Amino acid sequence: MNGERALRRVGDLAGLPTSAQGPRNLVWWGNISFMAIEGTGFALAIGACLYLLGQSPHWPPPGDSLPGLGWSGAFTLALVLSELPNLWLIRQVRAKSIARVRLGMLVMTLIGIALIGLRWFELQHLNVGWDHDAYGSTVWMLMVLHTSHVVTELVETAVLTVWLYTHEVGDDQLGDVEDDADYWTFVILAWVPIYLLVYWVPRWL
Amino acid sequence: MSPDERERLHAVWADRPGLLGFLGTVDHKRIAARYIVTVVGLLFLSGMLAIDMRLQLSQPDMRRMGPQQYNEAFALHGSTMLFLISVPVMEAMALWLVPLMLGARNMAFPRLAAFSYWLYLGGVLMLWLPHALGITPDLGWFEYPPLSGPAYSPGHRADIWAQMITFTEVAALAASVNVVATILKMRPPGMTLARMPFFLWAMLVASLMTIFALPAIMLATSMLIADRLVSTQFFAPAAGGDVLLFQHMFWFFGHPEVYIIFVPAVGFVSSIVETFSRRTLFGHVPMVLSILAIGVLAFGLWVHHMFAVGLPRLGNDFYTAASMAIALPAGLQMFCWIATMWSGRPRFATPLLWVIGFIATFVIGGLSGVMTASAPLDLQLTDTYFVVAHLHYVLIGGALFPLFGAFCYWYPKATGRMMSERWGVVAFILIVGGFNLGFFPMHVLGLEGMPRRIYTYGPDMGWGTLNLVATIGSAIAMLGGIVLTGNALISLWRGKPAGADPWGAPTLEWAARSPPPQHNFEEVPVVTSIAPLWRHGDLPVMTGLATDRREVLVTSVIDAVPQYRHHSVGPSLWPFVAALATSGMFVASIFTPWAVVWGAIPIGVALVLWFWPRRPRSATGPLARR
Amino acid sequence: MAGAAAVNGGRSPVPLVALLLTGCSGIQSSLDPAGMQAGATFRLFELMIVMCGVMYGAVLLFLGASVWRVRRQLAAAPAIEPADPGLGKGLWAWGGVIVAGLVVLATGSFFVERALAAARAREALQVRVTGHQWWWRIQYRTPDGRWIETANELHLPAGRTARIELGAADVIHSFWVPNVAGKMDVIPGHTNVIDVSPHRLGWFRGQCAEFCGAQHAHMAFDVKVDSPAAFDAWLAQQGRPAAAPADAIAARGMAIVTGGACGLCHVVRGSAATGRAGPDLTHVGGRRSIGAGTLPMSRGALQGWIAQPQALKPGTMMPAVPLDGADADAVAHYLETLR
Amino acid sequence: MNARGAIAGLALIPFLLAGCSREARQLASDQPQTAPSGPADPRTARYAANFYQVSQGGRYFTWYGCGDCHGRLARGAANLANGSRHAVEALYTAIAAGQSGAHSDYAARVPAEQIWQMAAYLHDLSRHEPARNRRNALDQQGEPQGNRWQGPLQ
Repeated sequence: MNGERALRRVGDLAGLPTSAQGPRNLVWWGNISFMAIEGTGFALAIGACLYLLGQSPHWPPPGDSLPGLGWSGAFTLALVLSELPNLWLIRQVRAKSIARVRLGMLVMTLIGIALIGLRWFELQHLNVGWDHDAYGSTVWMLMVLHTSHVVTELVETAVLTVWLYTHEVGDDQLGDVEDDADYWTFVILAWVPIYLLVYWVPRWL
Repeated sequence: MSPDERERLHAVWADRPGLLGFLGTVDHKRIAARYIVTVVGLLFLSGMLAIDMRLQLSQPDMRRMGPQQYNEAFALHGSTMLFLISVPVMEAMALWLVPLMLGARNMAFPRLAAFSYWLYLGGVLMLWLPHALGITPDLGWFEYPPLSGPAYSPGHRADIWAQMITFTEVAALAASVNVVATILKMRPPGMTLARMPFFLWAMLVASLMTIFALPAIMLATSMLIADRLVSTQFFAPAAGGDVLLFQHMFWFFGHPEVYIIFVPAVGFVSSIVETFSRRTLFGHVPMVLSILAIGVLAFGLWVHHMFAVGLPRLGNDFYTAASMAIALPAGLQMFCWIATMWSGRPRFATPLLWVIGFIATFVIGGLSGVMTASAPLDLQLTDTYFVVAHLHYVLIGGALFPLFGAFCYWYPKATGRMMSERWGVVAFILIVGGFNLGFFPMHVLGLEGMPRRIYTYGPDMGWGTLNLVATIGSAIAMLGGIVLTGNALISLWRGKPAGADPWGAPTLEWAARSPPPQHNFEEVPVVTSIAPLWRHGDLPVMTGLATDRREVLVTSVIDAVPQYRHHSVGPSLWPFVAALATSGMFVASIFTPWAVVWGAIPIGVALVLWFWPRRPRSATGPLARR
Repeated sequence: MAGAAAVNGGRSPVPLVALLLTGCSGIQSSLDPAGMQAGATFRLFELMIVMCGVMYGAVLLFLGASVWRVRRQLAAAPAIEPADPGLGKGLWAWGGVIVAGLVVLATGSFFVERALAAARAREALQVRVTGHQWWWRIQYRTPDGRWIETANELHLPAGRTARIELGAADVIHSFWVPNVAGKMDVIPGHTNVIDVSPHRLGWFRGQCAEFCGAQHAHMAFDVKVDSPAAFDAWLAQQGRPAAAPADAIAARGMAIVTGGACGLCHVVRGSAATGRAGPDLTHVGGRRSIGAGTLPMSRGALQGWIAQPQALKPGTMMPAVPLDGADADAVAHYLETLR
Repeated sequence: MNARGAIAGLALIPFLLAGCSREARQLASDQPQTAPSGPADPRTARYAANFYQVSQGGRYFTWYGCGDCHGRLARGAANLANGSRHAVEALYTAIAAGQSGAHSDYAARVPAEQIWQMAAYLHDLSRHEPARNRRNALDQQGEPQGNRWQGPLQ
């Protein structure tokens, strides 16, 4: 009984499926909401950087050297290219091809590890300390913000990969893989403006 | 549903008994109730701080408190009211009401709801435990650098404040994501967006605003902590930083926050007006448009908190006009509510009294808001008692009065008992009367030059009489608050049994039992009207949700067409553990930056275990168990 | 400003009533303007209070009417989305009234903003004010380009605009003399400028309006609006070094001030006391109050302040200086004679 | 609140208690008027490890122009930052009397409380990271610095 009211049965839901993919899935909306939160965080950090940049006559201030282009270029290239296997992975998820999904996740994990390696060297070549001046602080803020997303994404991918290889895979897990892949795309997209802001805007100014 | 099935359904949704059940519950009603109890306790503490401060100010040159105690009192009062009460209590109301109003069995992400509460509790302890130990933040509810920076705020007081915010904002963001997903994807069949009750619109808008506003404060306080902990230079002008950056980011959050608190209150008022006027809300569409307009406009106004910092005058004119513009949607809402009463048959029970008190009080706050929105006039008003009066009219008159109304309105649903109407009226008169007596004189005090946040003033300033009146008024309002709480507590066992629908209300939550069972509804209600319970005497339902496992119905975003039956996760200790691990990291990060690195590991482990899917071992692939 | 004044005419009685009700002293009140800027904002305030009062009355009237309205027999069943043609029109009309009111207020606000900006163009007296935790350093530029320093007491010539540059030594403060003009924040790393054009002679009071730490409450200053001649005389007098001690007690006081603790933080121009950390004491005896508005000036107050500053203004940077009774009296006497 | 809150709270208490005395900020308490009586002077604890007192000491250090000789980073005549950690009472004596007589009159000129605070500041100095000292100095750049300082608006 629902309270004191008489019920009138007008339909039955038993025939509905018990899972769904993409935007039909409830979890997809949670994932997209967290992207909105973090995207806002990125946008505000970029806004803060632009604000400080606009306040100071020189960016970087005289005496600071520009961040190195080598390792960052390699990182950026690798990151952007990683979208190709990522798109392939999403297609395999839609096709529900378990073996290829497992393989795709393994590849993405390895790519993630490689990217962390590149990022490590990239951070060595920022050529400014975070405590040196506001320019240094801003650069490091943007880098730390993005690196933390790469690390989080890598851990999630790695854990999911291990799980996929050791367990029976159901539709819910395919949904998880898709959310994970979507998130990877988000991490790539977030890097583009940060890369320009950290490495190229100071050179163009 | 057969008795057998019913029993199975109960068993599936029941919590485990004992401590583990307590810690692991994912029942949205239980979680929301914890929020409410915590908030009521904090309201009491925060009110006592207010009374303490009012006594100190009641006459010139009082020596009850020294500057340090007073500064701690207003910092603690403001931070608690804004971060630990106003925003969380609105989330709590959403957590409790949204699934019930949707005819759903639980929130979209039940464990996330539990995590929200535990982390919020961490934030409460983060502020109040150090206070008990004598380490209280003492710089107000917004702590501008450089006063809050490493050089002028030695020690950990400012860190505690900043991390308390991180705690509560993470909790609030998690709750908002939950509410958004639930409202968008778990509406019952037939509840298209056009038929969605206004309250749900309000909660949807408030949650979306939360998602876009709160990252700003988290970023601002994180930068502040970085300045204090690892010597970054964001707010050090001598190293190219800028102290105003903090103010911009704080108010980019701070202004929408006011509406994040107010918009749910608009939802409460609309629900109450509708039920007690015995007609659906007049102007449903304009009302929805008006809160959407508020939601958008609120993000464009933050600079009106900063008129006195010396920004370019052109910007001042723009922000003046934009800030005043928000009076239009708010004014239209007023019209719609009064028009609903005008054209209905109002029954003046306590919830509706609160609405009337709300309108009469909040409009004053709105109009004083128009005054402070004017850049040149604001130069006289900002940082004075005029603003203190304004913000209390807006937050207490505009959000707490509707909340008290909502409390009286949904109390019978939550407890199964009615509150005493007589004592309800007494509390109403004491609170509304005392509040207006206490806070209206502050407008005049501000105009007479009394700045805010001063712990004392000289006898020659001539502010004594009005301050004494303000103190008396606040004490009366506090007394009313105690009557209200006492009424609620006593009614728990002395109140008349309420039945499912004591007010004859139109929305779905009144179709559930009072108090609702853990799974809320046995069958899925079907909605054919904006006022489903007024449309039919009986309730159209759909059967077929599982009774042997936790299942909720997921529908399409616009038209609420059933899409699939979603497995809803059960009780788990991991949200609690994850919140504990997160709290540990936040607390430790005050002392060393390495906490962020090492503290992430237990959090990661807790999250992995939280989300670990339980399925059989693999029979295929290279690692298969053969 | 002209627009706002034209809409509203002269003074409305509303705020005056409030003023009378409370018996406020009015030396620190935005309701009793004594300067061009404060006057312009006050007229805007009057316009606002009248229009907002009317709006509030309208809301209360509508609310009261809907509560007490005699209702015809309505159907017992609740109404779902009834047709409300009359109310629909009312909603539009209400919206129109709000928009019209906001347009008037925004326009008035714009004109006042412009009037405040117009003062910028004029020739002005140059003043620098520095906010310290918890006092004000004040410096005047003389016509011959020197800077003359004083503290916690701002003198302004009537009928002339003073351009005040605001700097912060430590944290954010806010410069506010409500009778003369609105406030302007004093922000480290920024130099804000506020123009004030007082036109009524008399004593007023200013106070820090942005929370700045423990003693935010006692960070006030006196403001004296003088006739231009009196101001020039005052400024010339402020530029002179301190008077030599007139008697033996004052000489003893001077020796303690210059050779003891005082001179490390305070400057008495023309003596060996050259500290820069605290307020300039060269003409302290001529000021109206001490401790940034904490106490009215008197020999007893000076003695108390020197002996027990932390009891009078807990947290102040002024330390307690241990002096015996006779020495304390001598110092107070000496400072009192520094006019 | 509830049982969980209490348990979590209890677990935190010893952790936080250690920090309590360092956080104390007693405005208007009786200020010391005399020099330390020796290593066992009970007032030492009130100053040496207290965040507020150390910070005040740093400000007076700047205000009195100590940086003219010692540098704000204390790398001047006497390289205070890199030295070993001196006892508070030794530092008090050094400030009050001066090693080389440069500030031999400070005992008479600077009130005792401020010497206590500066001694506490110097006591802590070698423990501060240089980056942190620099950050504080940048925040306080506008403050009075010695006799020739004219104000932050130059």
